[in-house]
Order: sequence, then C-alpha cells, then structure tokens
Amino acid sequence: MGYGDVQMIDENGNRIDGRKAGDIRPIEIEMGVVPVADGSASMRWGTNYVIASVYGPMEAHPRKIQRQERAVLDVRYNMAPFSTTDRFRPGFNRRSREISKVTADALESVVLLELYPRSKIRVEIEIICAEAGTRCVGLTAASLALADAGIPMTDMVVSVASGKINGVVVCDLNKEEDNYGAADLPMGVLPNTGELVFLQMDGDLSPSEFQEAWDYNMEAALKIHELMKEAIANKYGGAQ
Amino acid sequence: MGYGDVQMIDENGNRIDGRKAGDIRPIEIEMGVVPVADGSASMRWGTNYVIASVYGPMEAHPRKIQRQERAVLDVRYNMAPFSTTDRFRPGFNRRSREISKVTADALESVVLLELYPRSKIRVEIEIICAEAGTRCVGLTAASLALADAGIPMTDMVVSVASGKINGVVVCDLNKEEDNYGAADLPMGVLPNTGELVFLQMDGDLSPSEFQEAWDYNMEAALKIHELMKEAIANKYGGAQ
Amino acid sequence: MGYGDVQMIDENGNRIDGRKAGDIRPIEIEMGVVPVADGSASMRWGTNYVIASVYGPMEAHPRKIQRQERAVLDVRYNMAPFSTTDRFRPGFNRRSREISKVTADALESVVLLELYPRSKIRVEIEIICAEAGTRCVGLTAASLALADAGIPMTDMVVSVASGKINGVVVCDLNKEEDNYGAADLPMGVLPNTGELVFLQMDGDLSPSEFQEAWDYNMEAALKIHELMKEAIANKYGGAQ
Amino acid sequence: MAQPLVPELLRAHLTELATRDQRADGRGQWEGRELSVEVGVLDRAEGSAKVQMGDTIVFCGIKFQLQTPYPDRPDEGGLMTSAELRPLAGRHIEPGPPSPESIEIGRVVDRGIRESGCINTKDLCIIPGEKVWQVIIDCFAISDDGNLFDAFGLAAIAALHNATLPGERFDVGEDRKLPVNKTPIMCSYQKVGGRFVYDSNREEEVGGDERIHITLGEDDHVHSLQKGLKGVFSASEFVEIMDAAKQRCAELRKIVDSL
Amino acid sequence: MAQPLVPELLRAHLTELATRDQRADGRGQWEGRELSVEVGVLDRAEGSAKVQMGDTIVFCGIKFQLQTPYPDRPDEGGLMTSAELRPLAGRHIEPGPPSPESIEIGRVVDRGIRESGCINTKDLCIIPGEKVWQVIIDCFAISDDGNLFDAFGLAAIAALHNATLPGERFDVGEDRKLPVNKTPIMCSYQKVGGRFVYDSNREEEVGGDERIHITLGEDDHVHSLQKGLKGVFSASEFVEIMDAAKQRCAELRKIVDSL
Amino acid sequence: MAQPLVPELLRAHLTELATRDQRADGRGQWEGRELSVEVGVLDRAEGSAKVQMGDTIVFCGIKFQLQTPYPDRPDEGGLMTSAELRPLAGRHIEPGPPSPESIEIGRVVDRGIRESGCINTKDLCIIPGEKVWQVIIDCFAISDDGNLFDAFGLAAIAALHNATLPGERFDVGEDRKLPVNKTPIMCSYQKVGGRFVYDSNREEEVGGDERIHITLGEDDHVHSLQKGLKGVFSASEFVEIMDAAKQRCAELRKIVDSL
Repeated sequence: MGYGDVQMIDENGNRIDGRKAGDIRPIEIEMGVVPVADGSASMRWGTNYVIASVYGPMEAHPRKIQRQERAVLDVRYNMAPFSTTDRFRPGFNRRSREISKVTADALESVVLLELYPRSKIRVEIEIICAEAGTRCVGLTAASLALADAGIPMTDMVVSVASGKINGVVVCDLNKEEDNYGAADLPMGVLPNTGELVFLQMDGDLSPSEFQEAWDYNMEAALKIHELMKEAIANKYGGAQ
Repeated sequence: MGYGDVQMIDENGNRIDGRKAGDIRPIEIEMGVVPVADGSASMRWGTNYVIASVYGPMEAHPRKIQRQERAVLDVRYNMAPFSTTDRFRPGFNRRSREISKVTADALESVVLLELYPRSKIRVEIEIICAEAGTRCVGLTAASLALADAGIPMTDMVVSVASGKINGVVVCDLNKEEDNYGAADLPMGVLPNTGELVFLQMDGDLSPSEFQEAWDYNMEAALKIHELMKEAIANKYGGAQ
Repeated sequence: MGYGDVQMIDENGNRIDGRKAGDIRPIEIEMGVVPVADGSASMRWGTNYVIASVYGPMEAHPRKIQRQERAVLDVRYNMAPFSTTDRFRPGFNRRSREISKVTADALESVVLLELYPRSKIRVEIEIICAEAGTRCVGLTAASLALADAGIPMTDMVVSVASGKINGVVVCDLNKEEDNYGAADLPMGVLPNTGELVFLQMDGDLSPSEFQEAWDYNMEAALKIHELMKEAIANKYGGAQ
Repeated sequence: MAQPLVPELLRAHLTELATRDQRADGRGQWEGRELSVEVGVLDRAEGSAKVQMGDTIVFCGIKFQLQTPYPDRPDEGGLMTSAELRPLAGRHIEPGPPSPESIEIGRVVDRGIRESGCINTKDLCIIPGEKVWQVIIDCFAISDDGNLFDAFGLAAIAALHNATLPGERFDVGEDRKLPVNKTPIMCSYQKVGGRFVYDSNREEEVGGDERIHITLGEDDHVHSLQKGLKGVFSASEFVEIMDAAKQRCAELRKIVDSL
Repeated sequence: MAQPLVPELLRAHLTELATRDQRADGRGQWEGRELSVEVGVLDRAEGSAKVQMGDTIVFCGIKFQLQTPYPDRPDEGGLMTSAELRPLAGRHIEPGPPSPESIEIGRVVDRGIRESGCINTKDLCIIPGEKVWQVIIDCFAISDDGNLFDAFGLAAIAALHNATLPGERFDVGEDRKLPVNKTPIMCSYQKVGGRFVYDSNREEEVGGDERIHITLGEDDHVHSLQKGLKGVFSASEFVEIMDAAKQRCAELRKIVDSL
Repeated sequence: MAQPLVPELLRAHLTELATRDQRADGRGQWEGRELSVEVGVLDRAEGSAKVQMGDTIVFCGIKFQLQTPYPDRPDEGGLMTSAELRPLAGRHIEPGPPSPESIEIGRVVDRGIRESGCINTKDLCIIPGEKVWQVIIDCFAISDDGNLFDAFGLAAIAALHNATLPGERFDVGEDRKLPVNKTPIMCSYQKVGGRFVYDSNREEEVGGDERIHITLGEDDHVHSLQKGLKGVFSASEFVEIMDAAKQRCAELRKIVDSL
C-alpha cells in the first residue's frame, strides 16, 4: 500500500510486461509430469512453475481420519526452498497451512467424494518457482492433476486473481505489480456454471473496482479453461 | 531473595494494600461463566482473573489413555498471552506443565473417578489476568467448575499461599510482596477435614516461620470456603 | 582437512599418545551396569564412556509399528549433555538420528528377529563421555548389551575406525588425531566370518590408503573381540 | 478442532427450517444474536475488549513490544494477530499445536485489520531505523457457540480503539493513545439448509456448508474476503450477502465508534 | 513415563506388609537403601557425581557457559537444572519430548538448590553488565529403581561441591573452585500401604500413592516442598515425615560435606 | 517413509531373476537407467539442475546467504545440504517432520560434496571475520522410482557447477561463478536377490536388502561411503562393487564436466 508513486502502467494503458489491463500471463500446461503418481500436472504461468500430484483413492489411515460416507481430501500446498529469491526455509508455516486449507475447501466442493467412502485422496502442490499468484496456479494445477488421475469431479476449478495497481484494476498481477499493488482478489471459478468454490481478497477496493476485478477474473477463467481442455485433449486424444 | 531492604510492612503491621498479616485479598466468584461448558467458574482474587471450565465425563480417546477402572482427569493450566505485563508467548512452557501436573494430582485426590470407568474429564484453567498466586486461584476455580459440572467429589479443594516478606510471615502475597518475598508456601486444603491434597514451597522458612505460614493458610482456607459455598448456593439456591 | 601442518606422528612412527599406527586405545568392558535393564554393558575406550541397555523382547506398540513375521528393533544413540567439552544441548539432532539409523541397520543384520514376531526390542545407547569414534563404541556396546540380554544373534558386531593423519593411515583415532585427521573409516565387522554389517567413510583416501585402513580395522576387530569374549566369560563363567 | 460428526438429521432439520424461512433459534436470515461489547476489561493489557454474541464469548487484548524496524522500512512498526482456540472454550476444541482452523481465523482477522489501513505503521515509529512499536492483537475464545470470526474481528477493532502506547513502561516517552484511523468490520455468512444466513451459531456451523467472511471499511470499501469450508456459491448469492454485509457492517461500526 | 498398570494385587500385598510394619525389601519405615556417592566421575564435566541407591543409579554433570547478565541484575550469573529421563534407564520410560514427570523432577531439584542460596549468583559475575557464568546442572538417570528425586538431588549438590569454574578454557581468568555456601538435601516420602515410607523403590512407587519431597538446609530451614501424585494426607502425617526428614537430611549432609 | 510391506513373492521373484543374471526391468547387473541431466532449470535459484533416471526425477537448487564466519575460521564460508522428500514424489512418502531416511540421504549427499573438497570454503570469504557466503544445496524429489541417493548426488554437483555467487543482489561486489574444483560422483549398489546391482529402481528397493553408497573423486579417491539397511556383505562383494563404481563414476564425471 502507499506505493502509488511507482508508475506501472503507461499512458497507453500498457503494463510493464506489455499486457493490457485484462490480459493474463503466458501459460503452459504439462500433464503426467510425476510418473509414479496416480495423476499429475505442471503449470508454467508467467515465471511461476508449479507441480501437483495426486495419489489415491487409497485406504484412509490412521482410522480416526476415516469418514464413513465419503473420501477425505488431504491437500498440501508447499513452497520449495529454491522457489523464492531469498531461500524459503522448510518447516511449519502459517501461510502455507491456510492456503492448504482453503485449497482443500475448494477442491472438496467439486470432487465426488461420496464415491469413495472410508478412503483418502492425497493432493500435493509444490511451488517450484514462485512469481505472484501461486495459490491460484496451485489450485488450478491440482484440478488438472485430479483429472489426470481420473477422479470424478462435477467441474474443473480455474483460479485466477485480479488486483489494483496505480489505481487501475488489472488482471493476473505479475511479481512487480504484486509488490506495489493495492489489492488482490483471487477467485476459484467453475467454468461450466460460473459458480465459485474459492474466494479471498485483501487490500482496498471500492464497490465499482471490486466489480471490475470480479469481471476480469470471470473472463480470464474461461480463457484458461480453454488451455486446460486443450492440454487434457492432447494427452487423452479427445475433448474433456 | 536478598531484597529485604524494600519496606513492605509499616510500623503498625499494615501491608502496602492495607491488609494485616493474616488477611486475604478480595475475592469474587462467578459460576457458569462458560455457557457451552458442562461446568465453569471464574474467580477474581486481587487482580487475578481466572476462568476454569469442565467437559465430561466423556469417552476417553485415544483408547491408550483409557483406564478400565476409573476416569482419567486431563488438566491444563495455561496463561493467556495478555495475562502478564510483558506479553506471555504461547507454546510449550515447563512451569505450566508442572502446575498442570500438580493441579491434576490434587484434583484426582477428591474426584470420585471410579464412578466413570473408561471415561475422561477435561479441566481447563486459563489465567486471564495474573497477579500472584495463580496456581492457587486456578486450583480453587477448577474445584468450583467441577462442582458446577455436577462431578461428585469427596470435598472441595481450597488453595491459598502464605509467604514471608521483610522477615514477617504473611498470608496471600500480592504482586509486589511476591516480587520481594523470601518464601512462598501454597497449599491445597480440604475444608471439611483439614487434610491436604496440594503442597509446594520454595524459599527459606525456619521451622517456626513454617508453622506460622501453615496456620495462616488453614485459617484462610476456611474463610475462602465460605465464599465458595455462598457462590454455589447463589446459583443453585441452597447450601452445598 | 588442510591441517596437515600439525605434526601428530614423530620420526619413530609414534603417535601423540605413544601408540603405533595399528594400535587401538585401551578398552574396559563392564557387563550388567544397568540393573533394571534386561541386558546392559558399558565400554570405556580411550576416554570414551558409553552405556548401552536392552529392553525386550516386549509387545510392540503402537500396533502400526508391529511386523507380523519378526521383531522390530528400536535403536537410539544419544549424547548426554555433559559428554562433550561444550555442553551438548538435548533435543532433535540430525547426526544422532543418522547414527541411530545405521546402528539399527547393523544390529538388525545379526539379531534373529524372526524368533520374536510382533514384538519390539529396545536398544538404548548413551554417550556419557565422548572422545572420538563414539558411533563405533556405541555399536559394539550395544551388541554386548544384546548378548547380556540373551537375545540370539548370528554373531557379535565389533566396530572400529581407522583414519589418516599427516598422510599416514592409523587405527582408532583419538580426539586430537580426529580433530586434525583427513579421513575416517568406521566399520562394523562380524568377527567369526569377517563379513560387514556397518560401513561409513568420509575424507580422502587413495585406493591403497583405503586398503590399509580396511586391513587395520579387520585386525583391530579381532583384538577387540577377544576382550569382549573375556568380559562375557567373566560374567557368565564360560566362553561365549 | 476435531472433525465433528455431522448427523444427517441435523442437516435435514436445518434444511426443513430453511424452506420455511426459519432458523433453529428463531432468528431471521440476516439477524444477529444478542450482542454486547465492553472495552478496558483486561488489567494487564494495553487495550482490551470483551465481545459476547449469544453464548459465544471472546476477549481481545492488545500488547506492545519494542522492535528494530526492517532495513527497507526504517520508520514503520509492526502488527501481529494471533487467535488462540484453547480447549477451555468448547468440547470440540482439542489441545495441541494450532489447528488449521485457528490459523485461518487468525489470518483472516489480521487481514481485515491490516488491509483497512486502520493502523498506519508509520505512527508506530519511535526512532527511525532503531526502535518501533510492534502491536500484538491476541484474540482468545472463552466460549465458542459459533461465529468466532466475527466475535474476534469485533473484539480486535474495539480493543485497538481502546489501546494506549505504553511509552513510560518502556522508557520511550509518554503514554499516548494508539492512533486508529478507521473501523473495519467483519461480517460472516454461512450457507445453512441451502441459503446463506448471518452469524451462524455452533449448531448451524456443524450442520451447515461454506462460510464467507467479508470485511468492509468506510464507504463500503472491501478490505478482506475469505471463503471457507466445502461448498459452491453463485455470483447472485454473493451479491445478496454483500448487500446484507454493507448494512450490518455500518450498524456495527456505529457501535464500535461510540464506545 | 507410560502409566504403569497398577495391579491391585501389588497394592494389597504392600498394604498387608504395612499392617505388620514391614516393607517388600525388608527395610524399616524410615530406612534408605544402600547408598554410595562418588564425585569427579565424568571426564568432560566441570563437576560431577554418581549416586547409587540400591539399583537406582544416576549421574550429575556440571557445565558452565558464558552469558550476558540481565539488565536489571548486571552482576548476577544464572543457574539452570535439567533432568533427563532417557529410556536407557527403565522399561517404563518412553522416548520423546520431556514428560510431565521429568519436567516436575527437574524443577523440584532446581528449587531445592536455588532456594537454599547455596549458589550466590553474584559469585558468578566476571565483568558486571557484560559477562557472567551460567551454571548448568544436568541430572541423568542410568537405572531407575525408584526415588530418582533424591538420587538427583544428592548428585546435584555433590557435583556442585566438586565443580571448578573453567576460566582458562573460556579465556576469562584462572580456573577456580565454584563457591558453594550450603548443602541443601532432599528427602522424599511416599505413602505405601497407607503409611509414609522413606526412599521408595520402584515397586513401592508403582503400588503406592502420593509422594512428598522435602528439601532442608542448615538448622532445619525448609527450602522446598512438593506433593506429587494422587493422594490425601493429614497435618499429623506431615509432621511425622518432617521429623524423619530433619534427621535423615542431617545424616546425608554429613556425607556430602565429607566428600 | 512408511515401512513398505515387503511381499515375499516380490523377493522370491527378484531372487529367481538374479539366479538367471536378470533384473525385473531387463537391465544388466551394472547397467543404469536412462539418464538425463539439465542445468539452469530453476529461475529463482543461483544454480540448478534436473536429473532424470528412468522414472526418478529430482531437482537441485543452489541458494546463497551471507553469514558471519566462525571466530576460529574467520576466512571460511559454509556449506549446507538439505534433502526434502516431499509426499509429492511418491505414495510411500508420508508428510511430517524429516524421516530418518531423508536425514540419512541429506547427510550422505552432503558428505560426498564436502569431503571431496570440491568447494574450498576459503573461496567463499568476502570480508575476513565479517562476511562470508553460505552455500545451500537443496535437493528436492519430484518422482521417486528408486535410487534418490544417486539422483540427488548428481543433481547437487551439476547444480554447483552451474552456480553464480549473487554479489550484486547482496551488495557485496560483482556476480561471479562459484569456484568448484572437483567433481565427486556417488554410485549406489543394492543387494537384490542375493547379489549387488547398480541403480536399483523402487521395485528392487522394496524387495532388496542392504545398499552401499560410494562417492569417488578424481583418481578413484574415496570420499564417502555409507552402508544402509539391514544386511551382511563380504569383503569380496565390496571389492566387486568398488570396481564397478570406479568405472561408472568416471563415466558420470565426464557427463557432468561436459555440461
């Protein structure tokens, strides 16, 4: 906050990396990157590089975590030690715990857990290289890995964040924009219904700015969904 | 120790807060202060403010802690972060562990645990505001909370400490007296029999000083017991 | 490394404590030093002083550690806080964890675990006074304690290390030699077959130096085995 | 917190009530429980508040510490929020290291305060580059009958407004009131029986689905959002609760500002 | 320590013996087990002792560290006692973080030493406000056949009397004997079969009730008391064991002072 | 890692194959899996490598930090190796604190690098007595199909050769290549079906016995050895694998030196 004097958008509305306000960064998806996993995917998104793997459904143990009527989803978001400019020290971390929890909350909303009573599905998200928006990349990659593992879901989850910089609402902040940004609104969207399973926000947005950021996210989610469908089709030789 | 030069008792035997040697600080008891608990009580004692809650008897789990022939008592004494002048950092603390243990030892001596085989009774003691003698206040409040929960006991436990200041034995040290005190003798008394279930002491007391402190505690315990009976009667509309 | 300029061996091939290159430090063994244990032994080896105790076979709990077809061996190597010149702080320690693991790996190779399905054998190694080579002393003492407990083994384990100092390969480094040494090769030998169950090495040894150190260890192991047999015979009044 | 068993009967009951636009304790959809806010209640804290919402009772205490500022922000102090869910406050709260729930609640309360800018960290500077104040906001539950998020959020901002910088005790000047520029307010909504309600009690929490936590500042500016727990919601549902939040936050802000 | 199963048979047996004024190992009510105390037994410690009471064997090692004194006590050093119950010493001792039992025993031994004033913390000052000694007393059990409290207490005071301040190693002057002004002694009593006995062994610990630990200094001054475990006792029982303690502490003090 | 159930059928199968000089995936006794090594693959690391051996995939990233040197070695920097086995990389890897396996693997990789002298810690000095570099080698498994030891060892030395000291970012001079003087190489052998094989895959790890890890430098100098897991081996078996290691390490060294 309060860094409004650093100019990040020029007079033509171009951002420092050449994007327009509503543009997303380049995205590359690779399926099956963890050969020993039941499902996996990686996303390069800007300079973010995130790998997600899925194991299960498997027996839930210890037994006290078992649920009679459904599977439990065990989700971990973690930053690799070399993922940040200053080395990221491994170990307990409140931010990672919170992101793991809200990511699990989002995925539980779409995975058909009732199909696998008493079992466990493990979802592992590793941030190999962090730029900005790692929680969105992680959640999206996790839904790709679940698809790769053949776990039935009501819909994919596409996550993306918009924010505010120099008083202007823009989509998918990069690292520099994030450093000087005044707000961040990450959302997790179900592309087929437009419903949400994930929502966070911090900063300062007026009601109209909020609406603008919301709309950017909805629009971007549909674009990203096209890339996801394409990656899955490339691997499995057909549409989702 | 060695702070004998700070004068805490005047020529008339008056202490800095106006009490005589054998007087206790003002005490206020409130029953049922934690609405969701099975039993609870708070004590304001000087500027100490302590809340105790009781849950159970409930199933003891994990099963390895179960005892075939009786209930287990799970007692925790904890200081809230804002309970002390310098913020009290949450987390592992050897002092709290020891006090939890001796408090449990004291309460186990009166609770009729044999009535509830294989079950667990949880006793939670939180020091919201700490003056001096928090372990005594906590133990006494816990026995009130157990009574409020309707857990059968052979007797209440009344706990109070006497000590030595400027070479004089006095009852129920306040914070300033505790800081400069030369001895502290906390006891846990069963008011109906005069027996003990709790005893600690540190400092330096000659045999005769020790006897004097002991006698102050016994006398004070009976006074405090009257206040406890009154608080219970006020809530339940009758004598204990 | 790189401390080659401190002269630790004189022109006659004598080491600072008067030993020749292939000599071991003085060793004293005492059996049954922990009266309450099922088996125990201590070794004084140079100024090392190490105590090992064995408990079991006993029921393995929690049940998830049980193995249907054999006993599990639970081995702990630990340094007492007063075992080193600077106080050794108790708690988690990566070095101790690794030594515990390789010691367990070595002992599992000789103990007839199949005789005790579903059970556990605890082996505790405490370094009371540390000189150099504590892992070797610990492993050897543990095999003595297992023998004292009457746990059947295919063979004893004798462990000893050779190293390099001032470019010369010598056996059983003492503390000063270890501080300035350029290599360390600890081995765990089965004296009756000459086979190995434990091997580590760090530093720099040419192939021929490596062979020399290996041979010193083999020779020393047989000498130490004689002392071990003697200690057992002294206690039980017969040869092993 | 242990995973509570969610009896399907409770869910069915709550759903049935919802179809008749009712709640288990008789409240309306956007109606909060009886509320009381007191400040200055903790003798050892530099600022404090007690909030009671029905049978949910919490304390918040403000403490200060001196610290060295970060080199890149030599004139800015620090802010830290911690939420302790001690087993005192409910049968469902287990002892042990912080649960994911307590971590989430602490971070959500923290974001609401921090992002509103109600504390200007430059107001916490004592000697630039050398000494700044750290504000520590400790939220502490006494009795959890649901919606600790809002209780903690309200207690935190009320306690901040009540706080005094203890310059004399730390020998860095006179005591003075902590400058608090704004009054961010959190309101939480949970889907119960298929529709969102305000201020869910513990029964509704156990038998309900996702929660949405909204922190608003002056002029309905949004400072923090958090969706928690399993569940899907639509854009129109969100608009509905955002409208409810705007009204309720304004009411609560008046209460806090009048203390 | 894991909770040992208390066979009612053992309790009944010990009670039956008590009615005939007997103990399981033939000792009298106030009689201790065979005792040996050795000092200077640990090569790497600056002071050390080994105590054997029957089959209970413990070490105590004294180590020193340099530290900066607290600002409000610039000329006083520090004292710390740690008691480690490693699983080496008994089948009933489980590995893992410090148990409540080991925390209690360390703190009780510490209080006896600290409160007696046997170490004057001003004797630990090297440069006021800058450098003071911290004395670390590490108690370590080799074999636990009961009454580790007294074994640790005796080993600790014996090791302190044996200790040398390692000025040369830390480059702060010459080595010199640690000044120890007094000899506090702890004696422990446990209720077994309905009456208190001195120096209970492990069998009595398992089949007994509450323990009382008494630390006395010169002239029978009381320095520390601790009641542990479940159990009720009367004032007259306490007077009885206090009298026994006065006699036994004096005997043990002679042994320590003559080492 | 959880203890995998070792089906006796798998062991019998591997033994039967071994009698016919075969392995489960058709490789020869001393034959490694298909190998690829890439460097410079991690944008935020100052040096990095990705190693793939069959379906085993790992990253290694080099990071630097400034630190104050130890008083007795004022002109020497530090070196630290960490190996993280995150549950991402395999169904058998459980979350939680570092397992004994991950501690062992990190320490063995560390010793190979450290003891070879490939990093001269004096090359890490910036201002003697004040500022030195600490090199941190973070090994990270993406997919564990066996033999993480060798994959981590190879990735570590390759990443070191790829590393740049970030002088500018830390404002201590210009960026420059990290001096790496040698190329230590680790080769691991596991006894499977009664004989040692090179580069065991996960199936062989689960159905095999002891492993021996050998790190060799130039001229076949031995820098590190480690025997892990339950098992007995003879001197002649060791000679055999040492000969195999000399050949394979030389081959791998050429690959690393040519990157």
